[in-house]
Amino acid sequence: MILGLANTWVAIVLMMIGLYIVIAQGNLIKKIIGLTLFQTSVFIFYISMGKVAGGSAPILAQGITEYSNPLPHALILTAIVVGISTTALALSLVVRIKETYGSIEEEEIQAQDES
Amino acid sequence: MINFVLLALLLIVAVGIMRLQDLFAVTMLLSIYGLMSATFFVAMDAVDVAFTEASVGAGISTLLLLVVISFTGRAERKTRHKPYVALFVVTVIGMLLLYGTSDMPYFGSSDAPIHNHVAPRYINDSMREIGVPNIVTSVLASYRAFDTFGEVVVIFTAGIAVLGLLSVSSKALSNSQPLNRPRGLYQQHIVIRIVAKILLPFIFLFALYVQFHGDFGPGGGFQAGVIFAAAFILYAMTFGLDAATAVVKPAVIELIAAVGVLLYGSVGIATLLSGGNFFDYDYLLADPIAGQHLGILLIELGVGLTVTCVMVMICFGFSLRRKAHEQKAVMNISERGPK
Amino acid sequence: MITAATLAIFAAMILALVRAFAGPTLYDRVLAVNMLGTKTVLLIALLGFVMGRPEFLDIAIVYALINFISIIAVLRYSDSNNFKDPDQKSISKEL
Amino acid sequence: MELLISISSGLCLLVGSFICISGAVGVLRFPDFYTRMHAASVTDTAGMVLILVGLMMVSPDLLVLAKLVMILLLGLLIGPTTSHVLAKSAFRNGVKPKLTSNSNDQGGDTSKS
Repeated sequence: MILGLANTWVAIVLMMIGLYIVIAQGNLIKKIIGLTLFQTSVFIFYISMGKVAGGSAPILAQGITEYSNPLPHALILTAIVVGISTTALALSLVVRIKETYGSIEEEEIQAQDES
Repeated sequence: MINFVLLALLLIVAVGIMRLQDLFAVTMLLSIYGLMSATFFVAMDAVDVAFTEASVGAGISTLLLLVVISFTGRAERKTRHKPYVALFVVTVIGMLLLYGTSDMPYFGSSDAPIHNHVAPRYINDSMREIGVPNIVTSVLASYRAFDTFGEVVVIFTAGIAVLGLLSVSSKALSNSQPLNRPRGLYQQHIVIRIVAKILLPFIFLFALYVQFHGDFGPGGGFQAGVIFAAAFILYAMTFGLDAATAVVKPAVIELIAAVGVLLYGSVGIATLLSGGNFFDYDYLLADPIAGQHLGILLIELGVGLTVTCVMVMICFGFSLRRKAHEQKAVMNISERGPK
Repeated sequence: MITAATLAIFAAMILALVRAFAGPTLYDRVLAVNMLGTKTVLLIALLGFVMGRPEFLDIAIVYALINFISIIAVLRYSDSNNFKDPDQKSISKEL
Repeated sequence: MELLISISSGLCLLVGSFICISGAVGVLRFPDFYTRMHAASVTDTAGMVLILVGLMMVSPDLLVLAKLVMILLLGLLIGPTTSHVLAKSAFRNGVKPKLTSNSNDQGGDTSKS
C-alpha cells in the first residue's frame, strides 16, 4: 500500500507551503494567510488520522456498526473557531500597524524603525 | 479515491496562494481552499468539522480579509531579499517531518493507536452514558466540557482584544458629517435587498435548527453561532451598518458575549454545588440522562451566544474602524505626506 | 450514475479553478468562486448519496447560504477605493 | 416503475453533469467577462436543477427529499441573484464587454478604463 501515507504527506507539504509564506514573504496579510494554511494542514492531518476504513460518520444510526474516531473531530471543531478568532486578532494588529506606519510591508516597517 | 482528488486540488490552490501577488486573488483562492478542505472533511466522515469549516473558512474569514484589504490595498510588493534561507529551512523541516511519517500507521487502518484508547469508550458507551446520538457532541459538550470551556474563554478573550485594538469612540463617529459618496449595496442594489429580506428569516431559522438539532445530527453551538453571525453580517452589509447597530447596540452584543461564557461556567458551578465534579451533568437532575441532556443544552446555548456575539463584535469592530477611516481619510493623507 | 455525476462535477471544478487562477479581472475570480461554491453544494449532496448517509444535506444548505453571503461581501468591499484604479496605477508604476 | 424511476433519475444526472461541464468549458474559453458570466450562470442553475431532481428521484425518505427541495429553492433564489449583482457591479466599475474580436484591445481582458 504505497499510498497509505499520502494524506500525511500532503498535510506536511501544505504545512511547509504555509511556513514558507510566513518566512519568505514580507506582506503582513500574506503572512497571516500563510498561518491559516499552516493551521488548515494540521486540521487535515488530524481528521485523516481519525478516519477508519469502511467506517461512517460518528452519528449513531441504525444498521451501522463501524464509526470513525470522534475525538479528532471534537478537537478540530473547536480549533477552527478559535483559529478564526486569533486570525481576527492578528488582522486587527495589522490594521493598527497600517495606521501607525502607513505600510504593511515588513521591510518598509523595519526601515522606518531604524531611521 | 475522492480524498486524493481533493488533496491534489488543495495542493494546487495552496501553490497558487504562494505564487500570486494580488492579495484580492489570494483571498478568493483562500475561500476556495476553505470550500475544498470542507469537502475533504465530508469525505473523511467529519461532518461536524465540515459544517464549521464551511461557515468559517469560506464565509467569515473571507469577509475579515476583505475588510482588512480594503484598508491596506491589494497589491503586495515583491520582496527584495532572495528566499534561499526560507527555502532551506522549509526543505529541512519538511524532510525531517516526512522521515517521521515512516512510523505512522497507514491511513484508515483500524488498529492504529488513536483508535484503541478512549475512542472505543466514546463510540460504544456514549449512548448509555450521555444519551445523545451525535458522538461528537457528547465528546465536545460532556466528556471534554472543561476543554471546550477553555476554548470558549479563548474566543471571548480574542474578541475583547480585537475590541480593545480597534474600538473607536462613538462620539468621533456621530459628530462627523455623513459622507455623501455613492453609498454601498443597500441603496443601489434593490435586488439584493429583496433577496436578503427573503433569505434572512430562513437563515436565522436554520441557525436555530443547527443549534438545537446538534444532539441528533451535525451541528451545535459553534456552527450555529457562526451561521447566526454570518446572517447578522449579511444584514449589516445589505442595509448598512447604522441599521444593524440600531437593531442591536454594540454594548448589548458585548454583554451577551459575556453572558454566554458566564452561562457555560455557571453550569459547571451548578454541578459542583449539587455534589458532582466540575461539568458532571449527572448530578444536575435526578435522572442522569436527563441531567446530561439539560447540561448539554445549556452549554451549547452558552457557546452559541458567545461565538455569535464575538464574531459580530469582531466584524463590527473592523467595519466601524473602516468607517472612521473614511471620514478622516482626507486629513490622514495630508498629515502623513510623502516619506 | 451518481459516480459519473461526481466525476463530472470534479471536472467542472478543475476548469473553474483554472479560471480563478487566470483572472484577469477581479470579477472573473469572483465568478469562479461562485461557480465553485455551487458545484461544491452539488458535490456534497452527491457525496451524501455515494457514502450512503444522505442525512448530511444540512451541510449543503449551509454552503449555499454562506456562498451567497461571501459573494455579497466581495461586492460590498470591492466598491471601496483600495480595490480599484489608484492601486492598479500604483502597481504599474512600480513594475 | 422502479426501473422507470432509476432510468429517469440517471438521465437527469447525466444531462445535468453534461451541462455542468459545458458551462465550465464556457467559463474557461469565452473571450470576456460577460460571456463567461452568461455561460456560468445559465449552466449553473440548469445543471443544479437537473442533478438535484435526479437525486430527489432516488431519495430514500421524505426528510431527504424535503432537504433537497430546500437546496433547490435556495439555489434558484441565490444563483440568478449573484449573477445579476456581479454583472451590475462589474459594469459600474468599468469592465467593458469585448465588442469585436480585434478592434478594441482595451475591453474585456483588462479592467483599466
